[in-house]
Amino acid sequence: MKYGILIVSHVPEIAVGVPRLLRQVAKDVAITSAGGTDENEIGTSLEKIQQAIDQNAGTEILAFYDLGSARMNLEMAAELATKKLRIYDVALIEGAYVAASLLQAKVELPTIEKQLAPLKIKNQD
Amino acid sequence: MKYGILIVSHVPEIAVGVPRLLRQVAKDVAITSAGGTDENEIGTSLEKIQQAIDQNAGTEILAFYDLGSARMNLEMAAELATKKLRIYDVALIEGAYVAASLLQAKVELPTIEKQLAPLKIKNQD
Amino acid sequence: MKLTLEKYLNWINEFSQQVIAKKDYLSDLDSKIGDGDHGNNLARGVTAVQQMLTAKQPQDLTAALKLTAMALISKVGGAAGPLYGTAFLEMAKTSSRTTELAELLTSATAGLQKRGQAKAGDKTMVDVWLPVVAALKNGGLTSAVIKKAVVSTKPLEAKRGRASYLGERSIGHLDPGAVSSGYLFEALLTAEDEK
Amino acid sequence: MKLTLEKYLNWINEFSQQVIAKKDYLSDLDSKIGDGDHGNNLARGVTAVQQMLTAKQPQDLTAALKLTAMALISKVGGAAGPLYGTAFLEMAKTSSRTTELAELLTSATAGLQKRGQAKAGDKTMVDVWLPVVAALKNGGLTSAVIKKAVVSTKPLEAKRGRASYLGERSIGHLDPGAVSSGYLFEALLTAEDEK
Ligand SMILES: Nc1ncnc2c1ncn2[C@@H]1O[C@H](COP(=O)(O)OP(=O)(O)O)[C@@H](O)[C@H]1O
Ligand SMILES: Nc1ncnc2c1ncn2[C@@H]1O[C@H](COP(=O)(O)OP(=O)(O)O)[C@@H](O)[C@H]1O
Ligand SMILES: [Mg+2]
Ligand SMILES: [Mg+2]
Ligand SMILES: [Mg+2]
Ligand SMILES: [Mg+2]
Repeated sequence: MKYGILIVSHVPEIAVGVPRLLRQVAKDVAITSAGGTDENEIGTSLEKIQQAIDQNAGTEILAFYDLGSARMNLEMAAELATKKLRIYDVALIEGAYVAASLLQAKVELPTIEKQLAPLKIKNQD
Repeated sequence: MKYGILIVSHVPEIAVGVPRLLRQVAKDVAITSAGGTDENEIGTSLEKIQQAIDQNAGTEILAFYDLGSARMNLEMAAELATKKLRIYDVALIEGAYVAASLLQAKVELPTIEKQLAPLKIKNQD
Repeated sequence: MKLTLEKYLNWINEFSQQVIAKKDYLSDLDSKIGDGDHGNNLARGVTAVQQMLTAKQPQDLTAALKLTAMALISKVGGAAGPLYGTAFLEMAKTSSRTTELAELLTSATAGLQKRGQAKAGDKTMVDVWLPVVAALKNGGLTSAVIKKAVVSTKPLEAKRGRASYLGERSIGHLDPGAVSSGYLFEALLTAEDEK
Repeated sequence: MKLTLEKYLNWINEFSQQVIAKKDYLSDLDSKIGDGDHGNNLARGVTAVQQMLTAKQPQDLTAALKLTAMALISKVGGAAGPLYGTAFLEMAKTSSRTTELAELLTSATAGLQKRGQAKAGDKTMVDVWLPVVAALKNGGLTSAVIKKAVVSTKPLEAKRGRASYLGERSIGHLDPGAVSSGYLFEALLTAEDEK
């Protein structure tokens, strides 16, 4: 499979819940997630992110995150990973939902990115 | 307490996780949530929403939701409730996070709404 | 046509049977452009409606419509819950003023549109309710009118509901809520015929 | 000044002690304009750094810097992890070319800014790193320079990190990452004095 989806959240429960929402509309899309610190506290863990990348059946990863520090860990993971990561500064749940629905419908990436554009709400300026 | 925050999601885990994220920055703000159907499947439940409104210590509720059908159930709940509900068509996690941080900092509602405005990504046109 | 309690109960029974018979088909339609639960949602809803009506034995049309609305609102779990629920609730309200079917369904459609903000052509159940109401007002609701309305959703691009996330990819599929609304109005015709 | 392995170990030990001593204060600062974990995050980080350095006994500066970076990146859990981690990683990279402290910290600051996209005046740790590097280049890093940089974050409105969500309400509070960075550079001065 070419594209997979990665969800990175500060909270373990969000990292479990968002994939549940997505799988309902995208049963054939590879979706993995990383949530919370190594101790399952609020935060993110580079190691968990790396595992979620490795476990994802996609060879190119569309990544979605909640808060800025998750983005920084995602970037570190991207620099260390062999797979290509694309990080989207869009609303986490809503953006990932759109991407998953469209991947399931076999829509091409440029079109997906066009539909994600209005959902960009982070990392401005 | 005047304002409380209500999170409505299609997924029970998201409804547990988002308040965890918010409470970390807003320990004095009333936050309740409703997630999933009565059977804890993906969907929303008017009854769960009504309970979350009743249990919220706020007398006026700022409500955040994930997908459109959650908004419709929120509206029904608003019509049936005695408390005033304000429904925000913003990114769920990010919008609720901003509102919670600002309520904790005792910022006035008009200012909060101004900061929420750029996060509006739903129910357009 | 005036709606009576008896006619209404026949109508809603017929609709319930249809929904249960077509449950998998409706969910299949929904899996193409949504989350694949519309049939299951509605089947849960109409089952609750039947239980409610049997348990409460409503003595007038208004009570029966209101019970239907409440059962749908609390049991469907998807967008169809507040949508159909609001439609029946508006019919209940209007039924204390008039029992003229065209008027009841006019209120219902207005409620639907207020709840979901969908306009004609947005590829939703509204695309069935609007032409049905128009036909009723002209005294000419037929199976052909209903079928045409349902099929009209196929080439449309969804602007409301989950299917709208698919943008152009929603084109070429029937809207599941339009199909179930088609069953509702076919059930009305069947119930009338039986009388 | 050239950085040596020995000087570096003294420096990082001194910093670790300071962070652990000021853990609660740092978290209190963070609870005003963030999520209240900066002290706990960094304390976890420097504890891991100490364990790593003791376990691995690095034989050169580059290895020591790299181990520090890795421990911070994997154990901090908040924004400070990738930020301090990237800073030390950039120092490690540059240290194979030069051990001139001003150059190492120039690379570190560039890494910080690349990672976090913060500019001068955004009320972040960058507001301490930039003037410290400038002072070092002029051979004049003093405690006064550091304190002034840390205090300069107080009147600023945060533009990056969690504090930025507070908008104007972030004004009037010290930035916790700036304060911890202040400890880092005070520790450098202390380590130099001891030598
Ligand atoms: N905003 C809306 N306005 C009108 N009808 C809508 C709207 N959103 C969804 N629908 C209708 O609801 C149907 C889907 O119902 P269902 O599958 O039960 O809900 P969900 O999408 O929450 O799973 C759609 O096919 C459409 O006809
Ligand atoms: N984008 C950024 N660029 C530079 N520094 C940042 C950025 N985001 C946060 N910081 C720094 O990190 C500090 C907060 O660290 P910490 O509390 O560990 O992270 P978190 O906010 O994830 O809980 C802030 O005080 C600020 O100095
Ligand atoms: Mg559905
Ligand atoms: Mg559904
Ligand atoms: Mg913090
Ligand atoms: Mg944190």
